[in-house]
Amino acid sequence: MKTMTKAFLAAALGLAVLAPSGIAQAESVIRIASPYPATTLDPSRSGAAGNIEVYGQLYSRLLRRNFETGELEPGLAEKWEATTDGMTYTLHLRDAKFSDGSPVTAEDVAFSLERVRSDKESALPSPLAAVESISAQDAKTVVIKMKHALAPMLANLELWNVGIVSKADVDKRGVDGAFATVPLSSGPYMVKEWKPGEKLVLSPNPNYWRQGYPKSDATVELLEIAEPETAAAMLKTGEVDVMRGVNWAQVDDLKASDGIDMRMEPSNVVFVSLLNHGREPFSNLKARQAAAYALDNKALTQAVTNGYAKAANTPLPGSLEFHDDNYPGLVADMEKAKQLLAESGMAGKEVKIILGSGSTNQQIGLLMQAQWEAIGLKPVLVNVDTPGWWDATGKGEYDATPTWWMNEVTDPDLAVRWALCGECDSHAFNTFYNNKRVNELTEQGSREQDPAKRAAIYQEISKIATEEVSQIPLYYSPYAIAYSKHLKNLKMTPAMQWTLEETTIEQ
Amino acid sequence: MSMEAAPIQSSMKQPAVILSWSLIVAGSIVGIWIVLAIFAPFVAPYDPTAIDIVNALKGPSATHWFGTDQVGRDVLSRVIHGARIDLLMCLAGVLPPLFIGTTVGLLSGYYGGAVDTLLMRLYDLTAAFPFFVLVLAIVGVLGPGLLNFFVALAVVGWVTYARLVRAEVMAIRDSEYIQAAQCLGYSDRVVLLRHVLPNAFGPVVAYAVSDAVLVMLAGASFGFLGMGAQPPLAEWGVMISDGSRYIRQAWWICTFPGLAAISLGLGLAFLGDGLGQLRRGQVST
Amino acid sequence: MHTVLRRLIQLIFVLAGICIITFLLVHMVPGDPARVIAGDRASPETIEAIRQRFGLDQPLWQQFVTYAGNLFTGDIGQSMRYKRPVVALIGQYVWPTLFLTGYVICLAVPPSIALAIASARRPGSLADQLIRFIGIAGMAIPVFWLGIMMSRFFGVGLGWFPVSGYGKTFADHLHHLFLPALSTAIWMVPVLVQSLRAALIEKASADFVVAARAQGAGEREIFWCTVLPNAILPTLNLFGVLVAFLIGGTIIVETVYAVPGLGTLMVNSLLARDYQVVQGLTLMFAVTTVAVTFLVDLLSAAIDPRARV
Amino acid sequence: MNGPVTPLVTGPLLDVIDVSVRFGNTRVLKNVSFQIMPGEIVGIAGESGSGKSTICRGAMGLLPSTAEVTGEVRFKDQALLGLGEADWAGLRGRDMAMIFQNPASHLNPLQKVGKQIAQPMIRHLGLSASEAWDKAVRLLEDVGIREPAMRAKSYPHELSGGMKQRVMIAAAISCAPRLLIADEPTTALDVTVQAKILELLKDLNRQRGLAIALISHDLGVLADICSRIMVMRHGEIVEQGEAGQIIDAPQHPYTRLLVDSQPGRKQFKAGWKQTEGQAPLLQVENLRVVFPGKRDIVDILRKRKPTPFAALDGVNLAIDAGETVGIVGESGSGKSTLARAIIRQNRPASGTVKLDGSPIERLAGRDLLELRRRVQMVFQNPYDSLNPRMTALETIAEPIWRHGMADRRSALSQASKLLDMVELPAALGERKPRQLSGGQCQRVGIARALALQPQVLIADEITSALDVTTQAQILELLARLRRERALTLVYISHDLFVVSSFCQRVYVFRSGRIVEQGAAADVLTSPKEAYTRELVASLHRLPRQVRESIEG
Repeated sequence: MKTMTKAFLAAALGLAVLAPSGIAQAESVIRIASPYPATTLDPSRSGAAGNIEVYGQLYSRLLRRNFETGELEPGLAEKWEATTDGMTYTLHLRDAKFSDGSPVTAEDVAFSLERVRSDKESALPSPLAAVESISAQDAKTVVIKMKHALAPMLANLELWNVGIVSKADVDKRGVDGAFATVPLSSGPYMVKEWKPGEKLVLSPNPNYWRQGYPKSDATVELLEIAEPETAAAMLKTGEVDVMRGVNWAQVDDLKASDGIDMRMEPSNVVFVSLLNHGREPFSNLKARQAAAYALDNKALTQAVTNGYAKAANTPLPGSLEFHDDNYPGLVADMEKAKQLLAESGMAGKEVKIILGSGSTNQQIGLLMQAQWEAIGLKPVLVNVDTPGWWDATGKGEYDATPTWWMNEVTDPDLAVRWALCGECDSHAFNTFYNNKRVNELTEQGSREQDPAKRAAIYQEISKIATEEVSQIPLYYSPYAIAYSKHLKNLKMTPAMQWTLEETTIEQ
Repeated sequence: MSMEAAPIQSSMKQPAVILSWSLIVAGSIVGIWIVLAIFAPFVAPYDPTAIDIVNALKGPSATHWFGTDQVGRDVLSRVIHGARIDLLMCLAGVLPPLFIGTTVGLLSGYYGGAVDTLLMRLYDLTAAFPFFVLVLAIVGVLGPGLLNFFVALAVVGWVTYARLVRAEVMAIRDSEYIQAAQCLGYSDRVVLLRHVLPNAFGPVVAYAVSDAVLVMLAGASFGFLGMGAQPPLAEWGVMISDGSRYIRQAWWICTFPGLAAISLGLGLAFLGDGLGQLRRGQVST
Repeated sequence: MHTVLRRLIQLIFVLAGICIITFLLVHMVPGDPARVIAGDRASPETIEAIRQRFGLDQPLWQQFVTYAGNLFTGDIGQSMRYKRPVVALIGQYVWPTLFLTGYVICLAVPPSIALAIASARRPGSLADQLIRFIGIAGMAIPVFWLGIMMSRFFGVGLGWFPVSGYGKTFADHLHHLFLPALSTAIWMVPVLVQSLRAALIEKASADFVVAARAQGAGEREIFWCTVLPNAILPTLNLFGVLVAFLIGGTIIVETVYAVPGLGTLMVNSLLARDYQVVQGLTLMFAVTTVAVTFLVDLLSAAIDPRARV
Repeated sequence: MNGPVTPLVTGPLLDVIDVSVRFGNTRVLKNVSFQIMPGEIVGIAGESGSGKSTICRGAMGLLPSTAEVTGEVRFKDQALLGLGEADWAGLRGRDMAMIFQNPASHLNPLQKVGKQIAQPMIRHLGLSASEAWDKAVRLLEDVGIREPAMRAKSYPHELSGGMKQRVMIAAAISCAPRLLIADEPTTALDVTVQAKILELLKDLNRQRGLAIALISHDLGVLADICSRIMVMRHGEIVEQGEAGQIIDAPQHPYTRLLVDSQPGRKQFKAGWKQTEGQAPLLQVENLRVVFPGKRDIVDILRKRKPTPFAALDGVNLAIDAGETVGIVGESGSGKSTLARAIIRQNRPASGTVKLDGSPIERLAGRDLLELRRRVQMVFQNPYDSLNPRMTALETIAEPIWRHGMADRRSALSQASKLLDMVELPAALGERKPRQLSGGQCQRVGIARALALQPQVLIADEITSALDVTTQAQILELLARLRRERALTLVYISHDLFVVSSFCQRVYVFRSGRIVEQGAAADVLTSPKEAYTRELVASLHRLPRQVRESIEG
């Protein structure tokens, strides 16, 4: 009996070990492991990270940003002109096709933009909020009329959610049908297979308007791998070629690994701690300042990111235009913090710190708790999952929470509207911060066409928000991404787009 | 029937010796953990929640025997303090289901009829619900945290106890000493508590101890999924979960609490096994 | 026939209860699926529009009536997040879980039987003590911890096994799921061994075994034809419970090894508040549990005439 | 008595020479020697623990490996002890076969009985499966099972106890062995069935020349069919000899005790009796107790009525104060249901039970407690009737203080008096049931019932699980107590002998009805109903001539 058991175990082990692993592949594949899942392929419907990354591959925009220079270049629009008052844009389309060979028309463009602008379920209509109307002048010409001039209008037309989809297809299959499995694609790639929550397989779009792109004929697999440890292991064994969302603690190890290119790529990401201005203790300015002075974000950045990120000086992403790198922000000072808290009369108050999942949040939360306890607050940590986090912050049922966000473009307009404007939809990112001056400046900033004046406006906004501690700035985090070395020219842009069409594979 | 039938088979002497030996070892493991838990503040070299960010992720050394975790807390101190929570979890995770289940089993087994039918349908329902899903959902509704985890366990866990007790009670219900008790005019309460329960309780105790192992593992598992104990509490499952993210840089963070969980689990498992054997042995002699 | 009918009626009762409870539980969890669907930056208007579209703005009872009505027509709903029928999602995710379950059974059952026999042959012997010790020890190891350690050691350290996923071909599946299956089997084997061992020892001294011996049956014949069939019954029932548990309980192993199975789908859907998927899955788990129990009962009846009604 | 076959082989078939068996430090057999001649039926008598099963299992090589056996056992001049596994297997079932006490547990529940009978033939005689099956069907017919072809396809649980024992016998004789060892083959069966099985064994002996070693605690059974009897006690043979000699002129005092303890050999002095003309103390009028058939959801949906089972169907009886009344019947006849109805454990469907003229069904509260005090019961199974977690003293004291007749402390002292009254040493009071013998447990049970000083005592088969000698002692105790305590006794038993020797009047139950009633002596000596006659005929009584009239 014993020999039987042994024989069985040996057989099982042998079978399992000998079974061919997935490494030796005949067709070339680029596999990207990301913790962020693709949940919908409809560009107007979601602003979640996993979806943003995909939209860029499936849908071309009117303008595109040069991956190397970062400049705006013609996309589906071959050329364009704007009136001097900035109230009308006329865009001329090139001869481009959808993945099924049907032409991309001005009607498709108008339809796609209109969906983003006015569809009730549009996830992010704000880039087109200043638009009055979009119309197809002829088959190749689109006219956009504005409610008011908007400085970053052209940049907004490069956003991930204004990708062009086929009107005919949506009319034919319905909104759900058109994007459920294999949508018509106007970008470099098209969907080959989608297993929600598991992987999305893309293959090169033969009808892509940029001749010779994608450079490689490899299919692309976007795999959802939630655990960074698992993803790292897969990268090392060659099961994936790219690992998105490397943990800071993994960086050194991956850097030292053969065949792996561990890179820190610039991003529009900022880590902050939200504070709830709607209730005590952080409805009190001095209590907020005390909380901010108590957090030494230089030390925190060093501890959490091993120094790979840069300590933040304002609550807005440091990569935005007009950002003043020299502004000192609030410099940590425990004594001052204690004093401010004592003055605020909020000492001893309970602070509910809610933590979303992920080791970074946990770590920051622990540090916040320790620091604030030291100045005399009573911080309590509560773990929540993502929907729970949105629920709690949206309803203002929290006092502080570490989180991050990313601005899609480098223009600060959207960022300010999202994070600081108290009269915009976001309740200043659920902090319920509401400063009249900031609100006014927000409107001014988006209308002002002169870059120098805009710089002054946005620097003033940053300064007010920082000093009033709308949020506590933590750090500006690059994207930590590890690549297999045989991939060339693959990177992630600050707007979270893969440069897959430029990528080639070297053996 | 004569009483002839039973006598010949009783060759189980040998295991009994080893058994008591394993009982002693198991008992002392559990005992050590209980002592450590009670005196944790005195035994642990550091404050388990004290953050020392400069010394984060340092390996085992003379100052930190089990190393430090991602924010520089002493892993040894956290393992020792974790014993408090994990033992509490065993207790609070076992006793309420035991109480509810025993009551349900007692009533349903003794009275039968409509009470039994109703309770058994409830039993079917709970049993058909996947354990993890139900606990997950309940924790989801009530929010994560130890207390809610216990509530969820009580909602799910009574089932096994109820079935065990019910089966025992059904076997005892018609036995003659219960009939005698009824015939002597004892009230239902007396019959149930004094005559039925003590005799139906044996298997429950043995199961409860092994259930403690399951509860501890479940608690650790839910801590692992972020739904059990909340930070900065030191709980082994949470520590393993946190540590698993650093396993390559700092193997010690998740290895030591894992070993702690295994040792306590082993102690409890052998204790439960030993008690079960002891009980069976008692009955057969 | 009678039994089948009774089972069906019981099943309907259980399922109705499960539908109601799951519905309530899932809808009581704080968090808005619309937020997950629209993403971080969506405006309240957008969120509201999405809620309307999925009928989430209606009172709870009305939502339940709609849900129950759809159930009656055999429609278990559509994923709000993926805009796909729940059935299709289950169809996608069920195979890794089934494969894993089958794999675990293949890895667990033969050694369980072998060990139990080896152990029960001579109760109290060194081999028996050893098997019992390992058995109890096996139960005390946290599966998720074991999973992490094994994936680190065999997967990353030695590189023998992939540390996640499911693979494409059958051989791939075997290779990918070996560690998850093994770590589950390590937990399952002791449970089965304990049960079978106890039953074997008990039945080995049963009266009918003495009778068979008195009729001149050889020890080998007695064991295989008399003791084993009689001892297998309680273990079979336990096995059924375990399999049902496995199908619904692979959550942790699937999370640790990133296996795209039902457990993963469950966790993801719960995290996304994808109500219909969670409800559909729970329902499916419950049906599976009942079905497995029923199957085990049928199998018991095939072995044991007393179980036939 | 019945030794008709002339032995063809000279010399003993089975020769047991000086065999001792020990388990660890306990010796269960001491220097036992005896012989069984071909074609002979030898009885082995003894009480539980006397080693009678051990010696037979030893002869079959069925003792567990922990047993140390010394001495010599020869079967047809072949030394058996020390045989290898294969040799044993070739011998068992082929040359010597065995049947057991409890046929239900000795048949494999998972196999058709036909297959179980066929297996030894396939094994030993090399028959094919179908040949063996055909032969098994014929054997079933031989052992008196009707429709054997159909029955062969049955599983054990579908057969009655008697049929199961017949199946076991069929399997045992299938290979035509020379020796059959029958270990208490009829103990678990009803008397009428018991008689038929013994008849079958006798026939087998006569027709096939099968030597039988019959083990029984019942001397009556042995005396009936054995030519020789050995009496065992504490692992030793205290006496062996011709059946007649053992019964009529026992030499050893233990044998004498055994013979004297046989039920019915001792006539007990009638209890006290109330003067005529008074209303009966306990009356049962037209009592019907019905157990509902099982009904589940499906039945309810189909509006299918459950088929109720009437355990008692129109029973009338009246018991005067001071009388001892016997209730006799086989298992399932409803006698226990009656007892349970009297103590209000079963609700009657119709009819009533009256105590002192007032119906007990509606009693509640204090009145019910009063009833509990007046009517008590002693149960059948000595171990099962005591709470295993309570000491004897606690058990006896509990009713006293619970009924508020004394506080807990004086209840304990009263309990120790009761212990004394049932002739138990005070030291046993601190023991729990499993540390007591069956007879001692039964005495505790009696003491507990008497603790409330009841008027009516119901004794439900209280001696059926005990050895004969113990049984006789318990009966004597009960006879004394009914006098001293002025008890009215309802004595329930399957044993007509006991009932007739102990009771004044007897009711004979069958299928929930009373088929005959009358004075005890009359029912036993001149039964009127066919069923009673059958019952009486199936009793194995010892020859009357040696009966002494001991008056208790």
